[in-house]
Amino acid sequence: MRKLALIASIALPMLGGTAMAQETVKIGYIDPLSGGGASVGEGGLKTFQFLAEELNAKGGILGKKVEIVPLDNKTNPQESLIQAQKAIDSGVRYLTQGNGSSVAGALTDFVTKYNERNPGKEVLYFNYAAVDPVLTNEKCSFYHFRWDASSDIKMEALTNYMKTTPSIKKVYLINQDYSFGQSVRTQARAMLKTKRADVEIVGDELHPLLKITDFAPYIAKIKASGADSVVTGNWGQDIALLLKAAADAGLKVNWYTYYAGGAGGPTAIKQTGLNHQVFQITEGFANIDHKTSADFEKTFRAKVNLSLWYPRAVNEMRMFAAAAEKAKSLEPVKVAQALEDAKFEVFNGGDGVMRKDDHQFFQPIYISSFGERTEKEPFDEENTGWGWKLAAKVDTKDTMLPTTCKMERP
Amino acid sequence: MLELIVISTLNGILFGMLLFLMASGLTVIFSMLGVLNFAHASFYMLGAFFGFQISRWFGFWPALIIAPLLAGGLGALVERFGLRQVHKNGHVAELLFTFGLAFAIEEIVQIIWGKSPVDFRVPPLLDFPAFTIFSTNYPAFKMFMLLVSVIIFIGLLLVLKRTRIGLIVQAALTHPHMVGHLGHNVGRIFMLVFGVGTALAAVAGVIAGPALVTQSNMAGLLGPILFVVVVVGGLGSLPGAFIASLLIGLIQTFAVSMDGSLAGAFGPLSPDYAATWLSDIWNVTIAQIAPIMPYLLLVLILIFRPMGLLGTRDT
Amino acid sequence: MSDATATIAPPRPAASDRLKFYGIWIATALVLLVLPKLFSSGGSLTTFSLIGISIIFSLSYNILLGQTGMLSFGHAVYYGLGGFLAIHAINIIAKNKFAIPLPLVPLVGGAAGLLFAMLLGWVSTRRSGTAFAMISLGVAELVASSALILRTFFGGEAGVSANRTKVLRLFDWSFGPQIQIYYLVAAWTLIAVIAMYALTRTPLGRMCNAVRDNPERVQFVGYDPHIIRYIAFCFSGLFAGIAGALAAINFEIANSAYLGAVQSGTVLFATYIGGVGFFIGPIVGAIFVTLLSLGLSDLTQVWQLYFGLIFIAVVMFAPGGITGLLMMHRPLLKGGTLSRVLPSYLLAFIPTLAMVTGLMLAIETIVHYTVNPNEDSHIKAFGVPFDAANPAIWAVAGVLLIGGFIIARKTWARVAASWDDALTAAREKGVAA
Amino acid sequence: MSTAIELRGVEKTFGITSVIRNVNLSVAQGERHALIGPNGAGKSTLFNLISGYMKPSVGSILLRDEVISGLPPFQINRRGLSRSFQVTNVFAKMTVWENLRCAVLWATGHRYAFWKNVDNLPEVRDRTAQILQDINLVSRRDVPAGLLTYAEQRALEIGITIAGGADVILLDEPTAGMSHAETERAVALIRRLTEGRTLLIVEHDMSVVFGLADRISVLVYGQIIASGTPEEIRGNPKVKEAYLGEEVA
Repeated sequence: MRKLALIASIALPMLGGTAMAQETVKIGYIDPLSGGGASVGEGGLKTFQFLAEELNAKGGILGKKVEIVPLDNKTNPQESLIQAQKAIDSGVRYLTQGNGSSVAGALTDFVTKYNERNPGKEVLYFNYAAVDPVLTNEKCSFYHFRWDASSDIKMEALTNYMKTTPSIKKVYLINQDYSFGQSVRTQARAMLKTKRADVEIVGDELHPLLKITDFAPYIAKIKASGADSVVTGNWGQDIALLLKAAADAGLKVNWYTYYAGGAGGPTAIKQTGLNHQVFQITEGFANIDHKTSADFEKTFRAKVNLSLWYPRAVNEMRMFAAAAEKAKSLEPVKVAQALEDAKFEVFNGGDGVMRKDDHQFFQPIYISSFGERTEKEPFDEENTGWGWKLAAKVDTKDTMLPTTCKMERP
Repeated sequence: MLELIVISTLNGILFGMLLFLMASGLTVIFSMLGVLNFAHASFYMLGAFFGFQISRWFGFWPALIIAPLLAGGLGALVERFGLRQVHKNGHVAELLFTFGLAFAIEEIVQIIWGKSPVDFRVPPLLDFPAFTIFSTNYPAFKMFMLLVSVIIFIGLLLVLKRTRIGLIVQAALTHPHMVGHLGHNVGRIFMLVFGVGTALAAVAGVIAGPALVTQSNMAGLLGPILFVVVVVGGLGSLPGAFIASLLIGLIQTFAVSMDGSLAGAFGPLSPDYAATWLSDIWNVTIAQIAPIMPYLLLVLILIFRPMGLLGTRDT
Repeated sequence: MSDATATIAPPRPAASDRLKFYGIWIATALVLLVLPKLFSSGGSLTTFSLIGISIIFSLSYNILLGQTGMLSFGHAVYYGLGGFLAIHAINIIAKNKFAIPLPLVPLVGGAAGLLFAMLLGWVSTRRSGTAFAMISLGVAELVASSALILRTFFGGEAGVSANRTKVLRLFDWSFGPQIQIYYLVAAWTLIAVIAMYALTRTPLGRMCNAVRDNPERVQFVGYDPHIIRYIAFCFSGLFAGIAGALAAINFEIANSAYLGAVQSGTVLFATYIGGVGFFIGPIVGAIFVTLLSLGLSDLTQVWQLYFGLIFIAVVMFAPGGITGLLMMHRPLLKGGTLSRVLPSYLLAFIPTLAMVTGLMLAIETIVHYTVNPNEDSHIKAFGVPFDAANPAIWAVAGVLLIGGFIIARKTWARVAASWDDALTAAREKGVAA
Repeated sequence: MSTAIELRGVEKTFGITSVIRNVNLSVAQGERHALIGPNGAGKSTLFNLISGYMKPSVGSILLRDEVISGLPPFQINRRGLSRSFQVTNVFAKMTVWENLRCAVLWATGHRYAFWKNVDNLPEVRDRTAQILQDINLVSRRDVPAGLLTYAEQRALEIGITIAGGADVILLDEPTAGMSHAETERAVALIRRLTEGRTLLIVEHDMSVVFGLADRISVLVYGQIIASGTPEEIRGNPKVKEAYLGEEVA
């Protein structure tokens, strides 16, 4: 035990310094930077660092430099909380995170409780990618803001698109067996029922998360069902392997996905040769005909050597700066109040609004397909030569969903 | 329905044979050295990544030969300079050594090839549908996988029955205590067996890499199932491993194709229980629990046949 | 007690020994009490709390590995189930306003760990050795996968959260601030450590050691090794459950990561690196590994690789773990010959350090080229900046690594020789005395 | 005199090899009975069958008229039969004291107790101290068993065997590998410790056998070819032919 004190005295200084007078705005970036999810986390980190540099080039926020503090959460909720505590100790008042709804849930909880217990030292949590609807419904918090469209919003947009696409007749749902996959599946069922009652749902599959190495049996089932479209929320290897198995078996359907554009996804699609059969639902992509975002994409790719995965991160950082300027303060509570109902011209063009009721950002949603490019699609993905092509745009007003959030405000 | 059965059977046998390719090496190593190589699945992964890298440089066919040789050579080195050093500290230390090794290999693979899947493709020569049953294509590469597995299976049998080393290995399988009496070249035999065993796993990796996914978590995904195979088959029993491999391959693929649930069988649960854990059990389909089937099988086997299907000895 | 016994049996501890024994516990308690006064930041309190939890968990694991010789790859199952039950307990207590204060909640976790260990342990402890290890792995996979299926209880991916301040308050302690959680964890750690130490001094504890050393012979002195393993397993589950409950209280959330392979692997690492041969070993290991896993990821991107290499090095060269290495010096210290090995240590330290530095430099340089090939080559690892593109750095890494190894090998031989010398001398002195 | 151990038509086969063939043997209460025979005759297998380490393929084994064949070793031990091993089989990492104490715990009724301090059990201390003195290892009390000399380990082996207070003792070649002087000490030890108990001993050293045993059985190729007093065995032509040869004559 005496040893403990000794070790602690050596080790603790590196675990957290003291909060000093702030010359910079520190944003704690909590995402996996090692282990299985690191490639995604690193990509996000580079995006935020690029955006911070962009802000600093214009003089920072309220004259203060923006600094991104990378914190490795190893995709583990407990670790995220430790890292959040560590960040707060070192003077961070703004946290941003995106990978994993379980992490997001834990962080919202933590931030809310921390702020309750430490009035005057509030911390805000900017969520750029966790799409679990509960975060802006049952579990909504005044200190949590989400820039990505929740999975329900995406489904609302997708079904609005399906409403106008009569060729879709038989739909097969295949999703990962966890909260997100479940919500995709139930929403798809509910929304299709009201919007396109004639569409037949010929299959509804849940498979274990990230455990399947061969999707051939599932493909056999899809084939047997006679589906013409498949809706899936799969991400990571689950989407890559699913598409691969489909191509192997010669399955000819259209794929409506949430995350086919994620890291490794384009490579996998190109490999399968599913030309313009795979669709994704996003708040933006590289080949939108919009001058400023296309220019941004070009510089970003030249600098970071990645395509911009998170247009919403651009929205997040720019709106944060705007809100701080508007509030003339970097006090989190004031920034939060300034963010509420803030209107914003989003990165890819179009109107966006941070709804006060639930702190969910609403923006135009795009449906695009992946395949061979024409001159209208200048950008490819992951050096495959293929790129995303616009299939449909769903306007902001058509994505508005009601919320059950009853927000407690300070 | 028939379509599903045929396809599932084919897929199940294929997966089973792949498992057996690895389980056979694992079993032989266990019988000879008395250590269960926790890093066995990591050599499967190394095989896939070596295969990927070599097929980039020289094409798939050279990779099919060179990658297992490389991985097997690495395996032999691990035995010579790692395991043998640890041996004096007992079996637990040996098992822990291979556990640490599995951890380190995964990290190294992540450092070299990254964490996302690499683009390891089926060679163009085999990139066509072998046949079409009920309008479902069956890829030629999968038939090739099956073929390779069967050839190696037969080759293994021949080596075991016809060669001196094979006879020693067989003796070790039935009488593990006799291994100690092999004489002065025991070290070289251990190295050889470990090398060949890991090379077999690497072969599985090279042929599974393009068909499934080549990613740094592939070892972690397959490893536990592999251990279920050897425990269910009976530790140290080669025929047991064979039966267990096929059994688990078939169970997993067939379970996926079944939609049955308790709710389907006995009607929906009364709404009173809708929000309790009972409803989770009630509504879960067989397909959903397919991946945990091997572990359920493990528990059942342990209750009714603690030594495994064909196992005869305790450890 | 007969007179003969008094002369033959090991002497009962003298009053001064007993005083010393209790003194250590009291001193520990005092240190725990004072610690937050010295380090009061939220981060260090969290760190201490995590260390405490990790100590209980590692010690519970050592009941299996170190004391009964059972290698488990799935100990997190009982930790996790303890955590989940504790979270549910907090929610139920808060909802129904039961008169149960938060400090008692770990008992719920312990009961859960015990119950599931009783349930799952009966089958798995039928086999020992390698088979037991594989079974523990299978059971762990089964439980972890089921956690995602039984959504109502486990809360799916998101897990279940609770608010620890909503239960009955004692002495106006809300248990909101981390400092109060620290004291809660510290108290439970002390209780659990004492209980687990006491367990090693019981007939059961002694028979666990016997089963570890020679399960065959145990059968011929009247004991059923299965029962011994089973009871040990149950105790292990009980304490793991307590640790899990404390973790749940600390984080106010329980999710499937609690039950997972990473958690099981970490406790194995901590226990083994600390040393399974001594009671104190897992405590040292828990402190070491917790600090390492919190600190290392700030210093280098590939901390997990270092983690794995450290573990392999311990398995290969120091099977007794850190404690084993330290305890090796006890006979020398007693014999007064410790000074004989120190010069050779110093001699070996320099080339070994050079070798390790070279290895780290090489790893970091390679990592730079494989992971971030397009970035600036001026990188920083372990707080030291250097230019990964500089051939001089490569040369230095190579020279340090290879040169260090060649020289270090010779010095290690010297260490071994002087060690044997010193030990022999110490033994002779012992005989003379 | 009642019988302590009785074997009725016991056979043991491994696959197609039969190692023990129709063995009938009875050892009376309080008798010192030696089992002799050439290497590979099946003596150790017979011990393994009696002590429950293996199950007989055919036949039954009785301990004081109770069938024990098929019971696990610890059940048989609890019924008062204890055995030693030919290859030393102790708890290598534990001290001599702890080794003996482990062997005493069940018999003193402490079983799986986890609520008692093992150092505070007077009867355990008394009994362990007694055995420690009996096997002359008092000076080696705190040495880990793995570090003892061979003869000391053999003595400890016997100590563990008798510590539980079983009244039927099976000793498997207790003097194997010992020097002449060590053997003499060991025999004296065995004689003293098995006073009033039933002893079944496998031994190669004929001076030990004839000096110690009340009765002798000869096992050849898994069969008992003769049973009787030392004199009877000495004079048995079958034994002479099959085993003892000129050595005794």
